[in-house]
Amino acid sequence: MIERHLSNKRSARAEALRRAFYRFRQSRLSLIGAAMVATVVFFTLFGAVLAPFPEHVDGGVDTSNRFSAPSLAHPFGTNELGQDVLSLVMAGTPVSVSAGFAVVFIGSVLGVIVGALAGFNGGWIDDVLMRFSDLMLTLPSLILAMAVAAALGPGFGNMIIAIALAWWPGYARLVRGEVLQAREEVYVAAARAIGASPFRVLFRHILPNIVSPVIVKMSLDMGFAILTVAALGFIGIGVRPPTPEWGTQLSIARSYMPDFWWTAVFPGLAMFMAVFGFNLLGDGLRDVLDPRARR
Amino acid sequence: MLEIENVSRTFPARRGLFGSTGGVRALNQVNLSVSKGESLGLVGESGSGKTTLTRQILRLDTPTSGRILFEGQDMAKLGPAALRALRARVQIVFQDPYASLNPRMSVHDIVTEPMLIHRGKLGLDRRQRTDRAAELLELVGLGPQHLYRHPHEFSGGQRQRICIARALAPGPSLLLLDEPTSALDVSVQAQVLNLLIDLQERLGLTYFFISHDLGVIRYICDRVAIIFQGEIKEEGRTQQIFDAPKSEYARSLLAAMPEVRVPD
Amino acid sequence: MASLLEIRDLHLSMHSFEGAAKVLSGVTLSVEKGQIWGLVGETGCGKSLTGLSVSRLVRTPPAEYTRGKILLNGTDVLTLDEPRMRALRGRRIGMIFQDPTTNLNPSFRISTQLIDVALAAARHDSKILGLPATAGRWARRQAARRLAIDMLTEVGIPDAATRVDDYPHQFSGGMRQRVLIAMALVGQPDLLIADEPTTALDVSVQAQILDLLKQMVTVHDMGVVLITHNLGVVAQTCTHVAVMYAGAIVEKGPIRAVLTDPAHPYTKALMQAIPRRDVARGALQGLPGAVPNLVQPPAGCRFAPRCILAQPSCSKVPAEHERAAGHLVACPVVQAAHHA
Amino acid sequence: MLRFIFRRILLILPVLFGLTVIMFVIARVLPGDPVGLAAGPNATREEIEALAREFGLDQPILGQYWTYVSGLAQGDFGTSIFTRRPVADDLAAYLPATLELVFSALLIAIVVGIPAGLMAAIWRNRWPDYLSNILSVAAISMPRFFLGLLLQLCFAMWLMWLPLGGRFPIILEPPPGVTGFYTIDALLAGDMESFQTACRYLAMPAIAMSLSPLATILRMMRAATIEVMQQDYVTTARALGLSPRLIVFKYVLRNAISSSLTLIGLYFGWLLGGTVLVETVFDWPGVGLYATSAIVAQDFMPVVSVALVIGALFISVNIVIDLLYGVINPKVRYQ
Amino acid sequence: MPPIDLSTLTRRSFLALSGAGLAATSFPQELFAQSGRNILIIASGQDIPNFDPHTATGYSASFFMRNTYDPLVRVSGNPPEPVPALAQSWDVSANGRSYTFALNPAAVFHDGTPVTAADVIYSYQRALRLAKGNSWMIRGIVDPDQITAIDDHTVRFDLASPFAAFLQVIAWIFVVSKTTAEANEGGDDSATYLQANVAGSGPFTVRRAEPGALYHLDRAATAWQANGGNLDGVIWQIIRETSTQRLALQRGEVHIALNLTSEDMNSLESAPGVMRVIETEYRTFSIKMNTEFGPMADINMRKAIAYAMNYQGMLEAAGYAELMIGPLPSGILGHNPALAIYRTDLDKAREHLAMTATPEGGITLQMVHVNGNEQQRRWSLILLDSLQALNIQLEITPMNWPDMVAACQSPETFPDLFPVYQTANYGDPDNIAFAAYHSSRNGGWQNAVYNNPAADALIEAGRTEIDPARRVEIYGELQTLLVADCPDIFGVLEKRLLGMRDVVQGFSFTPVASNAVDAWPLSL
Repeated sequence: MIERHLSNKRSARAEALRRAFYRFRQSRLSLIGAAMVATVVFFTLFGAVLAPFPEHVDGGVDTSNRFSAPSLAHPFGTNELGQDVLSLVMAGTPVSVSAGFAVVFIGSVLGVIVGALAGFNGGWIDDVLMRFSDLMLTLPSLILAMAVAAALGPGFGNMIIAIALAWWPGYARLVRGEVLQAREEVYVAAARAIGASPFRVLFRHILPNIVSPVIVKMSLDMGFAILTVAALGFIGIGVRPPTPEWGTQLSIARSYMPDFWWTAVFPGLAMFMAVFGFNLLGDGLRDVLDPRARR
Repeated sequence: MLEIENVSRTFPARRGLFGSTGGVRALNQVNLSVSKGESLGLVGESGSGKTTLTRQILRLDTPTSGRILFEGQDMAKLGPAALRALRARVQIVFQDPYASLNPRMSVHDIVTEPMLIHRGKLGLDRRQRTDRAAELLELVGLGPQHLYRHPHEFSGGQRQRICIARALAPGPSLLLLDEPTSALDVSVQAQVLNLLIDLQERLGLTYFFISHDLGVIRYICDRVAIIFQGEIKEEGRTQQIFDAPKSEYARSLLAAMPEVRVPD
Repeated sequence: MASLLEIRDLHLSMHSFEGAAKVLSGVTLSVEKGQIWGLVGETGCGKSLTGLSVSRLVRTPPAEYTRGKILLNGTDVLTLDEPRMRALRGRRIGMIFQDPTTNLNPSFRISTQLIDVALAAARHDSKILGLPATAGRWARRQAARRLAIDMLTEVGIPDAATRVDDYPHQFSGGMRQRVLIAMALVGQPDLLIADEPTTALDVSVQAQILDLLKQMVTVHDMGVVLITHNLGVVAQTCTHVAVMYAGAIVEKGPIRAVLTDPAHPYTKALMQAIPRRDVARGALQGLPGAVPNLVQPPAGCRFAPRCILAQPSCSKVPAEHERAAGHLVACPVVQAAHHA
Repeated sequence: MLRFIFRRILLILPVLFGLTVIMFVIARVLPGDPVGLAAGPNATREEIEALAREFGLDQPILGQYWTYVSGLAQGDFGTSIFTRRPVADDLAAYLPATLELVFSALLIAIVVGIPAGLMAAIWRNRWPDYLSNILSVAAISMPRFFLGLLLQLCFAMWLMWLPLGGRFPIILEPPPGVTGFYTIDALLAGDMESFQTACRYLAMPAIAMSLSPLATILRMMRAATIEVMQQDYVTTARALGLSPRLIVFKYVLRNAISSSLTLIGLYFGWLLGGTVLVETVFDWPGVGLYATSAIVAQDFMPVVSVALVIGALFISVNIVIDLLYGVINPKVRYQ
Repeated sequence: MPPIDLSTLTRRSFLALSGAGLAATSFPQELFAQSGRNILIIASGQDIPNFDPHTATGYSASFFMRNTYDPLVRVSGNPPEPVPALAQSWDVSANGRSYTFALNPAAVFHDGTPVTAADVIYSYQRALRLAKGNSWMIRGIVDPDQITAIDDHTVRFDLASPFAAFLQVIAWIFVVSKTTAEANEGGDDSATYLQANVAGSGPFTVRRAEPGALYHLDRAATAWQANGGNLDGVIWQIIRETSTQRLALQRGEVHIALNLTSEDMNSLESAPGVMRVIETEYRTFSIKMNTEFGPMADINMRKAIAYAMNYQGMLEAAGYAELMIGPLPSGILGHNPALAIYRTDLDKAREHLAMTATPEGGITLQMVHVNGNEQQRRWSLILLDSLQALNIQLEITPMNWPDMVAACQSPETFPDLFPVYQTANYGDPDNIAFAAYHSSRNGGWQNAVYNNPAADALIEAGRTEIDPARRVEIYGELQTLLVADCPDIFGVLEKRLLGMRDVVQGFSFTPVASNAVDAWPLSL
């Protein structure tokens, strides 16, 4: 009997997956987004390895070959130190993507904890936590991130901390709202009526049902996190050299426009394409996971 | 079995952004008692306090004054452990079968959850719980083939059966039925009502049945209480109230009841 | 003279990713002035779509009318273009929907909404405002406002002259449904389609609204199609009833005839499922099985799979037969029994 | 209504208080040596200590905070250690520039975004909708600074149609200051030439900033319109013979705009906080640049003050939005 | 790719513009014509946050002071020589300790009052009292109590010891109006007043100040100086991006661009209407090493790194520059062009590395550089690249300047490698030698840690010696000593790169603070 149950279980899962995939496939744009994200993920994993001039990624220079225009040897040209721009752009992918992901991950974990605590407990805990996150939302996040990043000094980890610090309140608000809403759901009342502990109600009944909007927000936020990482790099408060990072590359290359436009345009395009991909994918995911918000 | 003594519930005034609303007296000195094995119907229109009363009985909310005794115990005085034990004895079926099942959980998880929570009392292991869930599904007219489906794969009537199976899982003696059929079509309603009658006979359950549909109440309940604006207007044997209502409100309510009878 | 409304063999398909669902298949109904037709059936049987089809409010696509006609005063509305259709809506056909809280625009005063409907109707028939067609804009507005107040008074809104400038949320549910009735009647329609107008209301308010509807039919000399799932409401209000199952009318006729002598097995099952006064505890009869999948409906009688009387002859599309004057039943088995 | 406004304004105070605390804490976390920098490379230790005394930086942190807050209460934003100018003066010089930029960007976003969103909703699932969808996702994905650079590359460097950056030709006197917005001041002075000039300088930065809010407003407007069009009252209006034009432009528009309004309020804050990048690209003399240079110099008074002023502006604009919301949505007004 | 031909582009776009009717107020040339005034526009990346001549620092402030205030003497020419300013002539006593200046009787402040000896004494005393800004140049040399007014227009300085570069440094001590300053004393020695107001006698006054954007100077009505150009005013416009400065120069929106890179200079080579000034200046760039703490305290490690550095790459990345030969800038008094110095030699580098505690490398060194300084970033990367040959990792941290200054306070916080530009404020070897290698400067950014009593002695001897020949000997010894000690990687002498419209006339290059443009002699 158990075996039969299990096969039912599997086929039900597969069916749900098929349905989700069908809905996702409905939108050609989200497929394009998924393909772009797949490319980005590919370069995240292998970008540094596949770079035609890996030594340039590690900070190697070739000062006799500065500012050569795009050619077969250097499809994206070379920069002010003779480094291959294509290699730097490729190797910049893991930096931006992992930084973006770390920001979104830390921000969402913090935000979910705060939002769930606030929404589920209500009362003064809610008041204190939400007033605080409202305050954080009122602060200009980029300036906050800049101030914190400048305070902590340059570096990958510091940059992520600085951005994530300004990132969580959005999740806290979202999660709190969703928790408040879910708390009023009949199935939550039902769970309480069968004697489920608050812990169980929160983790078994409320949180699983608000995962979708959080995942949707995460996928949409990935793009914005990548943008913010690049923005800090652009302002000059980012990673340490020689870490190849798109925003930093763009900020340096800015001085060489318009003559050596390739040094600026390609990192900028890479940034745009990555963010574009994540945003398209996020849109598609929203359609699949959060049909309420379906447009 | 269940005694409701002078229960009142007042919602305090709320200060909103644009001003404040006055306090609302949702329940006013409600007295009711349900004996073992009977079905008490509670009739009222929207906003009359029916749902507030169920929340008091389930201890999802606390009365402002008065007390509720279950099998002689004052529910307000129960500690957390005792309250949990009590939750196994008093179960509820909600109005909207579409909203009262967690969409993320399979039927198996939904039906076994009460057994998991009350495993100390029920003493069922994992396998036994699954088997018991299958039994319960058969009891309510579904089958083990439904165990690993999710709620969205079921029709309204089937969902309400799942809700009933869940309510039965911890072995309750009192079932609160909060308009369990008002979201269903008549043909399905009839099936669910018959299932409820059948279960009552087989399991010796006590029903506290809430509805705005007088026909349904008349069909299923031994006694009826009519609630209006938080107050019990009339209470008595079903037959007696439908034949000779005493209060003005009950009379007007019965008069407005859309009965299927051949027009003159 | 043509009937006020005559629906002939209406077929409607709804396209979705699962395929084309045949949601209406051969609906035939005719409504005269002064009649209140109750259209009953369970969820998904196509009653609302039938009502919306009369006003051509079903989006095409995804919907598609594959066969049939809807004649309003002799004109087939399915052949009309959108502007000409618009001339009928509000003016010839009034509509009321289920939920009075969502059917009024919360952002506008009652007066604005009523006046706009009156002005729209008056564009096609200036007599509605009691003004010559050449009347100025301001005069028309004033007249429309007066008309709005009159209509509100007529549907029983006390102090209509002042309440007309209130917003919807300042009214109770019953009052809002009265406002919606006033709005539907402002263009003096010949036909009123009321789609579950009382489902969201309490029993006592429901009775008042139904009384009002009955009253309006006599005052305004209209035909009404009252869509509901509640046979009690039909019994209380209607002169005629049509019972729908899975996109087709299975039985229809004068209310008395159908209620005293329900012939179709589905009508019978429906009536046996209602906990009436004389039903003993435990004696209700539920209807086993489920509504068929309309993408691939059973050939012939769609009720056959659930029917206790089902016979091989049910595999053909059942034809209607007249059981008594105006009492039509679409069931070959019953027909055979009747004639036998 | 008045009571509501009053209460909302009173509510700003604790928020501002909270903001000062947060910013002060962050400012004090900053390592480094602002005083050492301000004192110059050749300063002796005694001079640095004297300077620290001068700015009260030798006091305990609570004392510093108290000094700052009591100054704020009198409209004194403190003094920049680096420029030694009162921060209030600096803000008065930079804030109008930033606000002019933000309002222009928002204006573009609203004027283009709302009709475009409406159109996309009306032509839902047809090519104008698809086009606007892909363009708006692209616009949201475009880094503002990269867009700014591309605009600069195209219109200032190659085509030379527009100035590279700045706010006004430096050899001309800007129009007499009334509002601090050059465009409005020029109009007030009746100086069309200055107005044109100011617009030319404003064009690229404002467009670079407006793109993302434009796209978001467009999408929001589209979604809201579609949602409103599916409301029961729209069906009723159609069923009673109202013309589509009346339904869309009267009944739908107002309801759809009211749901987009909140977004516009949020975007105002986002734009204000995000001017840094565009100001950097276009050398726009606003608070973003000011804050950046202060952050680099670890001159925390200006940073705290900029954050505070932006926060306060953000709250104020959202109060105004709430009031507008009440005007549009009577339900809110009467509750 | 060939650089874009801007002349044709301009023409084409002009055609497009006139067609579109957009040309109005498009280009500044027209605006200049409109205003009918000769206003020189200088593009610079640096703001002028402080007007006070006795506390302000930075080249932007120097520009401001030079044009709104007067010193006793100015320096001019190449090599720079003292020329009369407020002082129309001066006498030096034989022992080199007493200087007597005769003030120009024509000199007046902007309010019309004449410049007197009392103003000079007040100004020097105030500069030393405040002890900020440029006062370090005369600290310990000028005793505030040993300045005497012989009469209203004669003033005498009695120095504590002879100082060879005295006339060179006093070009940077400006004279404020004593009456105006005292009238606005304000309890802080006029600091608040003078920070935002001018009380000088210079050829220009402030017309408009928009912090962070521009400073507009007008020719003073009282301008008394001789040999002036035709300028009615000068605008110091702040343009942070170098490429923007260059484009503005090409478009004729500015007359002088101060912060151009070598790449900018290359693309300006054939730009019509643009002159390029590429001149050697006493500006050294070197990378300081932490001689007191950490692995760099080992002289062999320092030498290993000095040998490993890719000097050719450094030069290529620098553009218009030459490699330094030893610690002093080439061409300055006493510089030894034949000095034996470090050049890239990996064998020697490994040899020295083998003598350290970590003969196989495998260590990570810390290097900081100024955040946003492009040249320093490039050189850091080149060093990183060079050190890979020694199996040494370099961790580069871009830091904000205040953090870097803070890090200089002790050897423990000072990074292993620290790049420093030193610009000569006066054309004398003492400037670089004292500022960069004297132990009294420890804790400051110019010489955070290096201290060697032998070097100190030589530096002190050099600055108090008047005889040039003897000084050449002393500085020769100092150079040998410093190369042997290897406290720095001696980097490059960057050329001064200025871009200028060809309408600017009367410009002559002086290799000290040439970016603090002296506008008075210029014409348009």
